[in-house]
Amino acid sequence: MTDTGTPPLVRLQDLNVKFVTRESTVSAVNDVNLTLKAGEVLCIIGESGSGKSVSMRALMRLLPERRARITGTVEVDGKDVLSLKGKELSDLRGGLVSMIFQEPMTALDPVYTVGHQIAETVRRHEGCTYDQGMERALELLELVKVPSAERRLRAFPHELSGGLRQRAMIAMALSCRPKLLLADEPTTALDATVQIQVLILLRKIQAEMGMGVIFVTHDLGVAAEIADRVAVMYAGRIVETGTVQEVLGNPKHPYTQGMLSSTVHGNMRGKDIEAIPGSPPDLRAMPPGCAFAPRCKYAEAACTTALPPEVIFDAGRMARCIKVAPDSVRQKELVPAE
Amino acid sequence: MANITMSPADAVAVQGAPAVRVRSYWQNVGYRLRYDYLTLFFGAMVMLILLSAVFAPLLAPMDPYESSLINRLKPIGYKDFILGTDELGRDILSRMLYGGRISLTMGIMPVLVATLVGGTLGIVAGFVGGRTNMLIMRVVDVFYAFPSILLAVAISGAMGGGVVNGMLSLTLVFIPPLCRVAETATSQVRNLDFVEAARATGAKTFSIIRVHILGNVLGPILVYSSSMVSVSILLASGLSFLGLGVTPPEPDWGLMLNTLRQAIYINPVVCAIPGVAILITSICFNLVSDGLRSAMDVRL
Amino acid sequence: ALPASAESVLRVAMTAGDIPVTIGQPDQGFEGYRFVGYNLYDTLTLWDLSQGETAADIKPGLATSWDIDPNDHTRWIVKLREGVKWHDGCDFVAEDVAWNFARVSDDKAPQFNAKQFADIRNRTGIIDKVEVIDDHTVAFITKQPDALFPYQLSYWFMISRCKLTELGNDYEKYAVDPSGTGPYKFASMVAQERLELVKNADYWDEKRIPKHDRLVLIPMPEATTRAAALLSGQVDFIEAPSPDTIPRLESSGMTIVTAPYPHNWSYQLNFVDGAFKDVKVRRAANYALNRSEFKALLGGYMIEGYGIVPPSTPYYGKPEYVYEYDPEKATALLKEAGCHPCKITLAISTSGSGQMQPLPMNELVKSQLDAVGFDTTLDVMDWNALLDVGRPGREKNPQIDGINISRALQDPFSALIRHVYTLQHAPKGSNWGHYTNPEVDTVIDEIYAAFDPQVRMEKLTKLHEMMVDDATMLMVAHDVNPRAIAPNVKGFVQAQSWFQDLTPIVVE
Amino acid sequence: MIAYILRRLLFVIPIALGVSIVCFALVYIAPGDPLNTLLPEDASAETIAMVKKAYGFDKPIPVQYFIWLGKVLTGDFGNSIASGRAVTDDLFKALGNTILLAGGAVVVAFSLAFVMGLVAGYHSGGPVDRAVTGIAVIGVSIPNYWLGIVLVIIFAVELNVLPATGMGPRGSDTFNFWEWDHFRHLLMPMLTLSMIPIGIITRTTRAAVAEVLNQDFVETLRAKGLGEREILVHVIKNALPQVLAVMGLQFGYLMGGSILVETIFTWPGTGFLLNKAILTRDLPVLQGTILVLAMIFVATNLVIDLLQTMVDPRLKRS
Amino acid sequence: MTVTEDTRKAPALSAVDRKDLRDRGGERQPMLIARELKKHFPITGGVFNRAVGHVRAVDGVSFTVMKGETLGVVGESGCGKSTLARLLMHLIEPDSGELIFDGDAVGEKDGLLVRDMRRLMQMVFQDSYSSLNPRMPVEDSIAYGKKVHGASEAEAKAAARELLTKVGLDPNLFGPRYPHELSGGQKQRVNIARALVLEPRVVILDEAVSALDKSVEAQVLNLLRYLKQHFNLTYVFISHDLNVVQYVSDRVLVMYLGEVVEIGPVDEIYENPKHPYTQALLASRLSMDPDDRIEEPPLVGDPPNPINPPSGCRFRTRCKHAEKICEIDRPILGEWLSAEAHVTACHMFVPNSGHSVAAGAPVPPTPKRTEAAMAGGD
Ligand SMILES: Nc1ncnc2c1ncn2[C@@H]1O[C@H](COP(=O)(O)OP(=O)(O)OP(=O)(O)O)[C@@H](O)[C@H]1O
Ligand SMILES: Nc1ncnc2c1ncn2[C@@H]1O[C@H](COP(=O)(O)OP(=O)(O)OP(=O)(O)O)[C@@H](O)[C@H]1O
Ligand SMILES: [Mg+2]
Ligand SMILES: [Mg+2]
Repeated sequence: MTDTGTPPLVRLQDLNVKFVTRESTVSAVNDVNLTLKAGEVLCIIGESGSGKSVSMRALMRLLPERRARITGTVEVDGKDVLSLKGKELSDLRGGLVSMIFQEPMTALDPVYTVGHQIAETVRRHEGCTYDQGMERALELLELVKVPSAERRLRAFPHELSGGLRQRAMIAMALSCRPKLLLADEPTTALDATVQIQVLILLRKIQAEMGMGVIFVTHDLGVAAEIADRVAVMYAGRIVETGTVQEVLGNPKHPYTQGMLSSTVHGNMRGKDIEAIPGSPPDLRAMPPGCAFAPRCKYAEAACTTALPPEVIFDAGRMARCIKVAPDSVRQKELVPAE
Repeated sequence: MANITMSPADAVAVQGAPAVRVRSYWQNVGYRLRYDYLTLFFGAMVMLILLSAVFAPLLAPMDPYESSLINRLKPIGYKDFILGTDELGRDILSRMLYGGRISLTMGIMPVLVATLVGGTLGIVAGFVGGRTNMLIMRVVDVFYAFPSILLAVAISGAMGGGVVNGMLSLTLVFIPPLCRVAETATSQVRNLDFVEAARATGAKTFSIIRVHILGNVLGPILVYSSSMVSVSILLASGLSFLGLGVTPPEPDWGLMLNTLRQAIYINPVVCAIPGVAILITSICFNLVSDGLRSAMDVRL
Repeated sequence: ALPASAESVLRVAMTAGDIPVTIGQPDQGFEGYRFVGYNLYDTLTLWDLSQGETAADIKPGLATSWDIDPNDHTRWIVKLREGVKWHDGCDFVAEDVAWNFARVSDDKAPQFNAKQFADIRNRTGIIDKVEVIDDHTVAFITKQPDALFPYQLSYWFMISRCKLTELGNDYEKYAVDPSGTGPYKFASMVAQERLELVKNADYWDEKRIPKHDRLVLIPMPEATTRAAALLSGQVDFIEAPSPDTIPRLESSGMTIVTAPYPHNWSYQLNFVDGAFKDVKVRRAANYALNRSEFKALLGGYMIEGYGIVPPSTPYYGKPEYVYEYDPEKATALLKEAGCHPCKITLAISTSGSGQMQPLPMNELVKSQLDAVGFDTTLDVMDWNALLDVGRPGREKNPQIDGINISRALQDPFSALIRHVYTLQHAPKGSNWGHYTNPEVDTVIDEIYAAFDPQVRMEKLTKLHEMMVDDATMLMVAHDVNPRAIAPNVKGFVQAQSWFQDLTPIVVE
Repeated sequence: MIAYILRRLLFVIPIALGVSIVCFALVYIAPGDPLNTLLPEDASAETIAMVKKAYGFDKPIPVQYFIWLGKVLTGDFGNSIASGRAVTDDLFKALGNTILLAGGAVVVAFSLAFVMGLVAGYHSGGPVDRAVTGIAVIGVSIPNYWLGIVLVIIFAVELNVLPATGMGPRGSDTFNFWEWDHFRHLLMPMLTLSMIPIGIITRTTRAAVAEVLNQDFVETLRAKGLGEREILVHVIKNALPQVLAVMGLQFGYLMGGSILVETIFTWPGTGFLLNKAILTRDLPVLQGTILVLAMIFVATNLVIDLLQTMVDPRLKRS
Repeated sequence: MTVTEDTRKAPALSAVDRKDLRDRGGERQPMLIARELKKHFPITGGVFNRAVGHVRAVDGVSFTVMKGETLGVVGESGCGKSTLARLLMHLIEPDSGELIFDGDAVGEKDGLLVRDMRRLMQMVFQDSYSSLNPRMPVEDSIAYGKKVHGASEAEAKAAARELLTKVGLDPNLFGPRYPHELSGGQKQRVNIARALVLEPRVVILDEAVSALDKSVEAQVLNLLRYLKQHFNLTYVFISHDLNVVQYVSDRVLVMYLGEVVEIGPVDEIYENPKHPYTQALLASRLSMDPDDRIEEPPLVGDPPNPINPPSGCRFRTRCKHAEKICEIDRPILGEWLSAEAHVTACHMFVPNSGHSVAAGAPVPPTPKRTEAAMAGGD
């Protein structure tokens, strides 16, 4: 994973996040390695509870300090995020890195107007007056194509439709021209027609501003629509990475394959869907081997004894499965017989 | 139409071992309480206080009514009077123990009755809605428009002193807020899909309330009413203090506080005992109620 | 604070919950009479409160003399004091007396006031009419001959006709602008909090011109509060400190003054329905009480009650029965009466004017009675409810055998007659338990007809002895009315009366 | 918004009517005759009947109610049976004194409790939280009249630094909040009275702040890089509606609930008036006082309701 | 509904019999006919809290559901899908319109009682969490419906356990659990079991799979397919996921702002959508091919306020074909009663409607975007 030349915008090295409570310890993120180049869009795909959101929050150190144990390296634009203190950290948040959340309804403060919330961010990072902040907020709302932006500036979140709220959220995230945008399932709560609008908007703005984007989703279609590269997460681990074409076109990990095959599309009428059986493991008691093994149709004894290594094919193309190791003779078995 | 490849048996096979230990909601509450040492401690205190009241006849070293004027207003530890004596030379410890019976009854009974009455009214109002709700809640609103102490004093003052009147007035004071809590909880639960689903099976109103509503609103109602116990103890003692609650020579903490007040210059420590008892009891009930609240506030 | 030299102020904490009304007959019981009535107003006959050795008696007030018409024992000729001026400057004349009578008797008169009427009716009810003979003489025609009539006049306050007429007979206005002939003049009032009076330098009785400039009366019903207020220097003079606070007050240098006075903490008994209709049981109860324990309970601040009136009363006499503590005798009497255990119910109150320490005292009574073979139930109620039991008489509550309402015994009628006279059966009068004894009635009739003070005194003494011997009450204690006074307050003499004279007090 | 206010006002009418009925009825369930204290102990039956008539107590109760209501609507609460003074005068003077006392207690309680609750909620779970929660629990558990007595003993009797009773050297009429000599009288009752609200508001604020801090948008605020102080502003504004509601309730309680404390300190307010009216069964005073206090409570709730609507835009209707 | 005890015994596991003894109206009689269903929720306000407006949640919806078929219902959020489902279940009373169940009018004098109808028609809710009683073991939740209709405790329990097996959950393992001890997919299986315990003929699935992960969604969809054949069910399948609807449905109904804009057999709709809204909706589907991205949003703006819907055609504010006529005239859905019909409520498909592209129009001009469309859903 060594990429010479420009340093990566984001580098995660052996990131581990555990939530410790009296009753149990949840291993939410386990040994995650990831890099993101400037201007690149990375999609993290995974089932619910696979640790996508936790990884994103770890990037901004938004996890509850007292309960979350973060280890490993988190570097954004050369800064070691885990060692930042006070002001440095809050300068990073919203300035260098900003974030869009899944539920814009709950992610916006219900008692302040949308305009205020944007202006406040601008003021925080650019030290301007409130009025200048409001002006900028107006520009931003226009940028994200909010109709009648002037009126919406003074609207409260609950007065906006889901799509508009999410656009306001995006405007807020963009307010200080971040280098890195984190988007945690920003379109999941939206209607199909609105979702595509937002996706296209995000893509356009990303291209214009040259931001790096990490985009979390569990919808392969969304990834196909927006991603440059894809990382697939399962039970707190990244099990496969690659460009979007590679991963969606030629999935290597059995889990990725299962995801693809269980996604419904039109021409499957009357046939059963090839669903992945079972459900994900309990993160409080992780199995020692491959976490996917109990649901994997290729699983064998070796899978459950030790953690499979990261098998690296090219720069940025990885799969964590013993069956895809280049030296493995059993590799062709991976293509299941029709 | 015959290509069913997956039989349900397959699905069972892959569901695997249970992911979590099976615990019911109440077991869960119990589990959380088990580790809440503060609550456990104060719970034990409450038990102790209750038991000492229940077994007062066995525990009390002396007759709480027997006076002896030679021994009036003696300090703590005088002769056999562990906590000293009152203005008639009666043993304070014995009176405190017996007094607990009345004070705690005055604290707990009104809340209990109000929980039953107010809870029922609230659940009915919340579930049935419409006109019934209007009728019940408007009446409740009227009583709610009186600050509780004002209402308690006004009713007690109107009906005259006595334990029964005192309890009656406190009950009336607690019915409206409990009714409101029950109504709010019920109308929240009522809108959840599982109640809709129950209606969709054609179930009758009463059956739905009994099976689906009750179990879900009991928690909040109980938490609220447990927090009312200490309020009730305080109000009851206040009434007795004003001469509206318990009548002498019955030992009651509030009343003892009132009568001992005259002697505060002679023996201030002894005069403080009933006050301290009220304070401690109230604190215990409050903290237990808090513990219960946080134990029951489990997001499932 | 004001400079010390400016004026001397006496601040008094009363036990009342509010300022007594200032429109003539005060409310708040005799405390109202004590602090507002006799300070702002005068009565025709006044109480002589200048000494504390013997029980106070009446003396000339606005009337200088009163004489029964020798030919007509229902006609009293009363000479009025001359040269007396109302606080508003008008002269006091005979017409004022007639006008004041209409005020409390004639509901057609513009100055009539229902509450005042109710308040004084028991005293003035006997008057049939008032005749103005000249500017300073009036005649009272009573409905029956009444030798005790001059005592009744001592409760009836004269208010200013000039002032009330000027105010359009509006008593609400008059209340904050009253005018009397008393030793103090009204200065200001904050309802419920304080009444300020200033000295009337032109008072007709020069000896009683106040020796301080200003009198501040503060209602303070809580005994502990009064003590605290005195200790923290907020007042100079407090009424009725509770016995348990007295040691503390004394240790802080306060003076405690006491004096016996016509007060009786006792139970009126039911002579018709229950066990007390038997004189043996009544005597047994009286023998059962160890009155020295009550004294201990009250820190010594009482007089043991063996009679209806305190022993210093002129007509106390020498009753045959002296109910010294004798439990054996009590038990024996009960057995003799065939009432053992003897179930009785006593109605008591939690508080109330003159009730001293009602709860502990009643509890003590119960325990002593029970010790000799009674089985006592205390029926505890609030003061109002007890009055409600007291007023209609025993018929309404036959299950009650005794009521604990302490009565004022200021004059012979109040002290003796009303409790035992057949004509005073409740609800018409105060004979709650319907005591009837033809001998007693005869003596009372003689008293009413005895216009010779000597004879009257003999008869009264006889009546009192008869009442004690027949155990017409369960007698417990006489209050000594302790008062606590700050060290800088001098000159107060406590009279043996419900009423007190504050005018000689000097505030240093 | 104006329609909303009007509607809320409209809702108050039936409540007010109900309250007036309750107030009026309350004193009639009472045993004992209201005229008892008015009349001498040995008043005769005819005297009683005559006075009853003079006070209008001989009419049927519903008729009495309507007569009373009619007068009340014109601001006439009748005259006190005991003192003969107009109830309106006494009542509103007492109300002024109570407002002074309750207002003082409110200021003390609200500011102290809000700050303590805020700090505790912000550090929920920590030692500060525990300390504050402890104080709050004591505040709600202590019998405040008892505390009042203890304070008097300490500060008035033993230390002799504060007056034990009353409202000033010359009574309430001349009370001057800004003069130390007067203000001293206010201190102890105010402190005593503020204990319960301190406890309750602290607890509410703490819970509300902790709850708001758990909401998603706080994460957004952190993600925007706002400092803790700026976040606090958001948290306060969000917690405010809840806290306001409780504060309103507490203010109402203070107005009507100071019976014990006012009695202890002989503070000439409504509680004192009420206590006396109960003991002497002074019907007009009792009815008037209870009615006015209940109406103040209703009004307070109304104002708080409107305030909440103003703070929380989600509550704004049509 | 007179059904003897015997006939309601569950069909054998393997036998898939299209003949249902409960059938009354015959095989050709539609299972369900909804006619002009309307539900307007009042919006209150003003001083007297009177209704100041109405949310026209369902505004004259008519359709048929054939026996044994799956009718898919699609539409944007807030277009009235759930309201429609609740209307069908009579969980809320319609303001007007009628419902005919297997030939019997529901809730009318001489028709089918609502209570009886509820035995024959059941519903699965979207929110798998709130649709189970959190204080009840799931098997009791399932058994409850049975008990309501008079079964004994043991019978009900047995039925519940049998159904748990049928939805793929081991009754010993899962029966005594509480909802919070189940995953989303498992909970939804329980919900389905609960709906089936009364042996209904029709099941309404309101977004029954929307909240699930893709892999779980696939499991549940398979289960639904299996159950449908096993129990001879008719489904009304509500979803906003067009792919899923295409997968499960025989016919599809498209809703917009409380109205039906298009209805027809699934292949017809997906291959040849007529209504501009249906077209836009279908065009918004994401493809799985990263090289085939959508560059222009097929539809802009949000749906208008349902309190004050646009006059005429409700879609006209966002429609690129909107013309004067669309503002004046409300387009009528055509002959909707037959199973094969593919009809749409759009002026462009009504000959001589006045729309320029309708058959019989003088000159067919090129479609133009209107101002309204640009402004979005203000
Ligand atoms: N604050 C926390 N305390 C304890 N456990 C947590 C906390 N936050 C998350 N987790 C656990 O960490 C795991 C990963 O959660 P995460 O939110 O990252 O999942 P996700 O992939 O984002 O899922 P979704 O698609 O549902 O958003 C979950 O099992 C979750 O229960
Ligand atoms: N009880 C109600 N009172 C008032 N309005 C309601 C009520 N229920 C639904 N609505 C409104 O009716 C409209 C349709 O709601 P409905 O829930 O049927 O939509 P939906 O299509 O199911 O949406 P979603 O896809 O979000 O579930 C919405 O505008 C909603 O706000
Ligand atoms: Mg997530
Ligand atoms: Mg819906």
